[in-house]
Amino acid sequence: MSLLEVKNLRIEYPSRFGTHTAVKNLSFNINRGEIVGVVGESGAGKSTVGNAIIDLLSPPGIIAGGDVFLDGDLISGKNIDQMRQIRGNKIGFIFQDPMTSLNPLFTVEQQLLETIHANLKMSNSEAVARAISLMEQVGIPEPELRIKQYPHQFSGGMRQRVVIAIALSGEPDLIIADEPTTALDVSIQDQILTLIRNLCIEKQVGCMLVTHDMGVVSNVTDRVAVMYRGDLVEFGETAQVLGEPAHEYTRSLISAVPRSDRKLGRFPLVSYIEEAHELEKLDIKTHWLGQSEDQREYTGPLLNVENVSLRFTTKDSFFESKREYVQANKNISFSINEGETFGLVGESGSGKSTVARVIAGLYPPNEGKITFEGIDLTALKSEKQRRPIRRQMQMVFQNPYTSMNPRMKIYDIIAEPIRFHKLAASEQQIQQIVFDLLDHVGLGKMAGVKYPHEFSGGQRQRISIARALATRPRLLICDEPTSALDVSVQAQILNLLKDLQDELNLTMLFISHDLPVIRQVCDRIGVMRQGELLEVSESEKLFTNPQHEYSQHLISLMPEFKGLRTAI
Amino acid sequence: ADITVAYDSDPVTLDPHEQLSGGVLQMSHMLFDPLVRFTKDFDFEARIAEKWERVNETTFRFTLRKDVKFHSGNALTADDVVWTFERLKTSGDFKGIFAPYSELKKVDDYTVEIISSEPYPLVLQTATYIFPMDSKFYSGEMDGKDKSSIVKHGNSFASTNVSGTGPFVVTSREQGVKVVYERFADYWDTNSPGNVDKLTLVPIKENATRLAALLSGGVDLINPVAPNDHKRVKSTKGIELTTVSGTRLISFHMNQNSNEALRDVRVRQAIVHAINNDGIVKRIMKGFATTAGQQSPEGYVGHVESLVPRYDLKKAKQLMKEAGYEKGFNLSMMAPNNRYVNDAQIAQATASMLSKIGIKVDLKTMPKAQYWPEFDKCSADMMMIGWHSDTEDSANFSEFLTMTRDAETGKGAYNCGYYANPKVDQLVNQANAETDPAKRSEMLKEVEKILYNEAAFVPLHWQDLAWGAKSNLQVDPIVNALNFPYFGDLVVK
Amino acid sequence: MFTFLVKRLFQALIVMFVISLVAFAIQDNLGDPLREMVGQSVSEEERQVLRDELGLNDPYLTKYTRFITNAVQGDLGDSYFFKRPAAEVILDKLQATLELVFGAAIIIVVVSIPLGVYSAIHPKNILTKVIMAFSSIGISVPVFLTAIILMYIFSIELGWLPSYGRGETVNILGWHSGFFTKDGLLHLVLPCVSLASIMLPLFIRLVRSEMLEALSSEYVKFATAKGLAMNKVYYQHALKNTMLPLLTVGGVQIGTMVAYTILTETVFQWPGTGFLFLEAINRVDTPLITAYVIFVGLIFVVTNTIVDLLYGVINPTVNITGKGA
Amino acid sequence: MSNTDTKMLTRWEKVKESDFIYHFKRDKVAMVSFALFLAFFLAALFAPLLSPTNPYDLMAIDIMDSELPPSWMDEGDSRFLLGTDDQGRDILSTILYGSRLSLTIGFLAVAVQLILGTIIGLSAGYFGGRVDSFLMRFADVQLSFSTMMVAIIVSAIFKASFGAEFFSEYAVIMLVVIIGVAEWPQYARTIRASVLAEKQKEYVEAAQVMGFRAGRIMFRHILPNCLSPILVISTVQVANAIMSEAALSFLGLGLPVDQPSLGALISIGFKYIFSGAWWITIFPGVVLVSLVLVINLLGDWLRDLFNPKLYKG
Ligand SMILES: Nc1ncnc2c1ncn2[C@@H]1O[C@H](COP(=O)(O)OP(=O)(O)OP(=O)(O)O)[C@@H](O)[C@H]1O
Ligand SMILES: Nc1ncnc2c1ncn2[C@@H]1O[C@H](COP(=O)(O)OP(=O)(O)OP(=O)(O)O)[C@@H](O)[C@H]1O
Ligand SMILES: [Mg+2]
Ligand SMILES: [Mg+2]
Repeated sequence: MSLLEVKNLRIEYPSRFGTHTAVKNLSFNINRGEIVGVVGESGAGKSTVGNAIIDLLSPPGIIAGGDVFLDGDLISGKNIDQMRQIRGNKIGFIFQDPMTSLNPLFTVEQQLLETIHANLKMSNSEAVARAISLMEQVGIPEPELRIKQYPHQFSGGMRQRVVIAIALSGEPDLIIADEPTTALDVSIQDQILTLIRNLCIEKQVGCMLVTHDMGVVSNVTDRVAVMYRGDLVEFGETAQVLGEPAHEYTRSLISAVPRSDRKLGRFPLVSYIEEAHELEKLDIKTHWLGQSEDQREYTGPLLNVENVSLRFTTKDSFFESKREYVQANKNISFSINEGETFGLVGESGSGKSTVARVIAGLYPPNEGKITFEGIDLTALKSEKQRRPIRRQMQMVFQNPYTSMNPRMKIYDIIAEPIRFHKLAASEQQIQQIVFDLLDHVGLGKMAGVKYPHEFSGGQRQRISIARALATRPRLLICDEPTSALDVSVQAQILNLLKDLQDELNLTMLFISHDLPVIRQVCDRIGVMRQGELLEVSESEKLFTNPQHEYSQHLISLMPEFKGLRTAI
Repeated sequence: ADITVAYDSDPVTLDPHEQLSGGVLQMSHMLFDPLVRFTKDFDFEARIAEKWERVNETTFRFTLRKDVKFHSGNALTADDVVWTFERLKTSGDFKGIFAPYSELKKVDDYTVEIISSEPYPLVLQTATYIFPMDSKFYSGEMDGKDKSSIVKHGNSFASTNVSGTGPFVVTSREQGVKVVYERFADYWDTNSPGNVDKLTLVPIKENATRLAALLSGGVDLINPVAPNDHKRVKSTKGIELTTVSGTRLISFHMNQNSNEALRDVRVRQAIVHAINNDGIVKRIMKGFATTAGQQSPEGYVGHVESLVPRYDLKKAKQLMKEAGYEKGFNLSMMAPNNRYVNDAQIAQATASMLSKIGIKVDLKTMPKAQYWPEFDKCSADMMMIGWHSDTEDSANFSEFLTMTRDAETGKGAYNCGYYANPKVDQLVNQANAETDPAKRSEMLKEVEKILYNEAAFVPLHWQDLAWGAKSNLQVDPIVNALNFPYFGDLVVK
Repeated sequence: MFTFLVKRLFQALIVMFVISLVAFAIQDNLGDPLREMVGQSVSEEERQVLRDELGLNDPYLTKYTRFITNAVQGDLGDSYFFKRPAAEVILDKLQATLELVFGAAIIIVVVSIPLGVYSAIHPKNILTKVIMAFSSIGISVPVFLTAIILMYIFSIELGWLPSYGRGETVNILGWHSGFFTKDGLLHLVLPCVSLASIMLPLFIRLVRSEMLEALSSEYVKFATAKGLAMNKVYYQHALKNTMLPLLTVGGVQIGTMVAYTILTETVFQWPGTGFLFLEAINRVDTPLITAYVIFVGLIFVVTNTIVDLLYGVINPTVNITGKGA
Repeated sequence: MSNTDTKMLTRWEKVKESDFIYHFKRDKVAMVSFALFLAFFLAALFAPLLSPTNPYDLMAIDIMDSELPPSWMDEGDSRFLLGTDDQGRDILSTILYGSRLSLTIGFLAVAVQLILGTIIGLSAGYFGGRVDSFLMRFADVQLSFSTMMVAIIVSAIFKASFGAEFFSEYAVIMLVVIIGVAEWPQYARTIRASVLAEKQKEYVEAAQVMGFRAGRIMFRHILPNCLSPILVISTVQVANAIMSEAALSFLGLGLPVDQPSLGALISIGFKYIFSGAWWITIFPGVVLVSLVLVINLLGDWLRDLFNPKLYKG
């Protein structure tokens, strides 16, 4: 008997514009000790399936049909109390969005302990010990110290790891992990996947692992399910599915996996498209996006970061000596030339997002100087002086969801900067631009009438990119812009960015953990660890000949995708 | 017996000379005894003074009781009375009452003579304000301050310490919360039927709360009882309503200075005729007031039986027409809304009645704190004023309300009608020097008639007084129109 | 935090200075204090003399300078009516009010939170509709009516509870408390309930609406997925997030209750500050009013400081000292 | 623009604009509440046409008609359907006329509070630092002066500058200003608290990165997310404002006594509670309660509507 058995599951999201069937007649199973990978198009319904299993579909989602069995026990349709027995204890769940999963008002310790107490019988001191050991297992340094902190004091990757620790803390039989490692660097990712793997082997735990990383799929999963538009198009042994994909979609998906071994000009696109209406090829040259009015006179590097340091106060006190700090950036210096893509990689929590935020002007640095086109940003006195530069410099946040106003519709979210900066002549033109942008990130016009929470993780990320492009920036700061995207959509987006770069000399700061992607898009790369910039080098040079010890370590851990090579 | 009494306010001080107000007088009658006091029908009853007689036009002799003890244990003698009189003459509030007198003379230890500079008829009336104080107790210094001084603002010895001759002593006092009175063991009046050992006075401001306290048994006696609640009190078993016709006159002044139309006697008469004060008494006062056609209530020397209210709308309209105001005119009116019983409602009703003869009234009502400054300025064309004669005498009304305003003599100080009639002034002045009651009465009646005919002001009614009490309290014998019940004589069954 | 408090203390002084300035300026519009001190037959001259004595005829600046010099030495003037230092009178009455407010606050907290949470969790339930309907009625029924109805039922008809005053109090270190005697407690019931009744609907609604927001958040979903007991999810995870606006509104309301429980205190003849204030206005007891207003300023500064502090404690992402990240 | 595009636009616009109507049409409670509200509103607006008598016309009232019970009761008079008040005014007419005043004052005063409170609260929360300290201490000063004191101040200022006539003529406006000015701190503090929490969220940072002006970020981004406590307080405040008006009028700082508003009518009625003339307070009371109930229901509905995460079916 399999641990989890899903039969003919059908899930619908009714709305005033009609019912959206997110999952159609889906059946699959997971055995004990097995990791089942779930891959597929962004928005295919992967997260929805996971949520449905523990009966936590976000409203208005409903299970319109089908059954879910856990250990042979029918669990769909159980009441709240019965479900509570299952949640945490039988099924550990990792939501796709780790940033919002943690309650901002409780310390990490409180959130861990309550889970342990709710699911396991143990004394408080045992629970504390367990919590700390879990933190350690998911690779959080100084767990005794960190555990007392609040979620907002953690980096994106660290929060994700906390969520994983919490999900594992109840010793569940089944782990449902929805893209659990998107914000993690390869070494931590490796550590976590190994942890899960070991649990599966030692404790006969089953695991459903949703991911877009084909490398991960090929390395850790036993079986893989491929989803496309709410359907399971293929389900079987990993080697089998990846090696000899039966379905057209799978094949084209695999072909889109970015290569880690050498740099290509553009990303291969997915050739499998069910409905024809998708993308008419956008001609950037003639499109609004390609017509920037920005005139360039300055000849030095577009962006210059000099000796930037920043520390966060984690404990404030009247006395200088009692204050505690986290040094997030130490003496960081680099510059980016116009038209260049600069990559930042490095350990989770090493300060990458902080650098991005400092450049975007969200955090004033403690020390150092940032110049944009020769203008010293740190010396600007008022928001007014800064405003013209704001438009030229955009940022895609690491967490697309929280960076969107929950009360605004997508259309308004994207249209607002265009309107505000008066970048279009008429409301009609704005509308056209918004629709084009939505189209080009693969969402379609009707996405405009929805609110952010109605989208899947990857869809949100794409909205975020569309919004950033809407100001026609010259410098685009991307903090893990494609972490939640399946390879096909990722390719599409990255190609769009590349086109813009070719046409407009768009400059990018690109933060990612996905080394193959980094290799494909970046001209130069900086490697960070513990707040320091360890080395900066030409991208090919870094991959072929890393200088710093840590860089070498990182490169060596890059998960190889062992799919079928012939498809390319 | 132990009883709790709820009033709408508590005495502001324990010094009987600090303020001339109902609350202080109520307190005075419990802690002190006057030389004489009013009976229910405005007669006089012996208290500290055993006997009295008029010696001549200007001299009046009082013989004091010999067995009277102060709370301090000191015995009362003529010296105390003289001391008290001297102190009264220095009291801002009381000196007006004693202005006619030049001296209070000790004849012997138990006899005093009060001497007026002119012949003065109202000696006994004023004697009700002489509450002998314990001169020994109040003499000397405390904390460097004279114990006898009268201080209006700030603390004084007399405002917190008492030694009187009254039936009660104060055992505890928390201002605004409660005062506890206990029976004075050595009270001289051993004939008094009163059997209250301990009386707790609590102020309860809100009418409804006071009533609720009585209904729920929390208190034994309340005053005042709002007219709206009379029915409820009467119909409740075990609770009795006691009413007494009062002597506080509620009236409107018609300002001849600010509104030209009001100078015309026909207009004034029209207004008086237009106002259905019977209706007001019946509907708004629920019958707990006596409709007035003049200043003096029944029992007062100036009261004229025939001067009855004269509501007559037809006549009023006729008069307006005669005066050339057929189309009416505009008039401003002001009234307090927390001073007299149902004051704002009365003003409203009046305004509506006036509109029926074409007078458009712009009415403004306000709390008394704001009203008095307006009244001092006589800001509106018609202003409401209630008056209670301190001497229970007709002349007092005229002195303050209808005599010609005169800053020097202080006459007509509250005359916001600016009504002026030399005849009235003369008659009142004469009456105040006339010691023959019959002649005096004639003069004052004459005054009332003139005022009536000239429609000098708009008389509305005299407010009644009402007490609600548990039936085991025999309230009726101790209450009077003056609103200071003689609690010393209260019998609780 | 120390710096924060020092800063607040300094601000409080400024606040009270401004208040005293304004309070002093409006005094003349409150009416004539003399009227309440003298009988009706006292002449205008006499009154003028008294006015001079009291310094009422001095120009504004003279009066104000005199006041502020004394105030700096801790003397806010004597109440005309109580003939005692105004500050002392206020502190005296404050005890009664604080007990009343404390009682009401307990009722509010104990009732509004469970009801608000319940109605947020079961938005479609009949009971929820009843609660919401009741709270709407509660909002629009004036205290006065509530108080009288309560009084009517519980003291007149049933005779269970006393209808006015504070009852017996015991002196604990100078604090006259009604919380330690049966009589005192009985006297507290009706005033507390009716005072609570004005605020309750607001709080129930606030808890409910904030709770609804919190319940739709991801962390509540995750907390559920962790297998926590639902009560824990509601009463800890969601509720803590609803506390923020609640705390703020609560702070202002408590301040207002301490300052202006006029109606409740009047109806129940509760010897507290609200009643005191109303009486002071009626009697035009200007020194008392000025002292009172300054004092109320202090109450608001203090409660708001506490609220801001607590706010910082509950919400770690907010930095109360106002320093940047 | 091509033809298809313009067609798109209209459809798009329709879809976008009708959200409000769409949800409204599907919510019976909202519709009934709105209908009732509209009824109140129209009744108040057309009071002179609807009411049997003009209660503000002193000519038309007679003290001898006072305190008559509703017409169906024993002593009732057929002229006065719901009875009369202490002055002999027809209760029904007075309710209609009084609602007019009360509604105007209630809504406008709350609007003033809301606007002041929102601007001040948003600025304090968003800018923080000195601006925050200044505005919040200003709020403390304001709180120290009860509505009554504010009324005294405002009326003194206006009397001094425009004369007493002006005051009584523009009493309604004065009341709106007074009640509005007196109670904004409640909003300001609540909004500030919400802003402090919202400000930390990434969407605000995102808006900053977009280069939006502070005003835009405050009003368009942060404010909608602070809406739920604002709506709750507002619905409560309308009732409060209506009763405050009555209290102020009693102090002589509001409407003239002979033009009772709904609140004043209820307050008058209190005096008659023990005497049995319940209709003076109960009928206007019922009107006020149902009005507030309706406002609350609409407020709840709006709050839910503005929260896109709540599924509205
Ligand atoms: N609350 C919601 N309301 C309406 N539609 C929703 C809601 N949540 C998800 N959807 C829709 O359901 C579909 C499936 O979403 P789901 O989150 O399961 O995708 P996914 O496969 O996890 O995608 P991703 O890889 O991008 O996370 C998407 O098209 C999404 O727009
Ligand atoms: N607001 C904050 N308060 C305190 N510490 C913070 C705060 N924000 C970030 N940090 C700390 O600063 C360090 C760097 O964080 P940052 O978000 O820049 O990491 P990162 O490189 O982006 O990591 P990841 O890849 O996991 O997103 C981390 O140790 C984090 O805990
Ligand atoms: Mg997903
Ligand atoms: Mg990061």
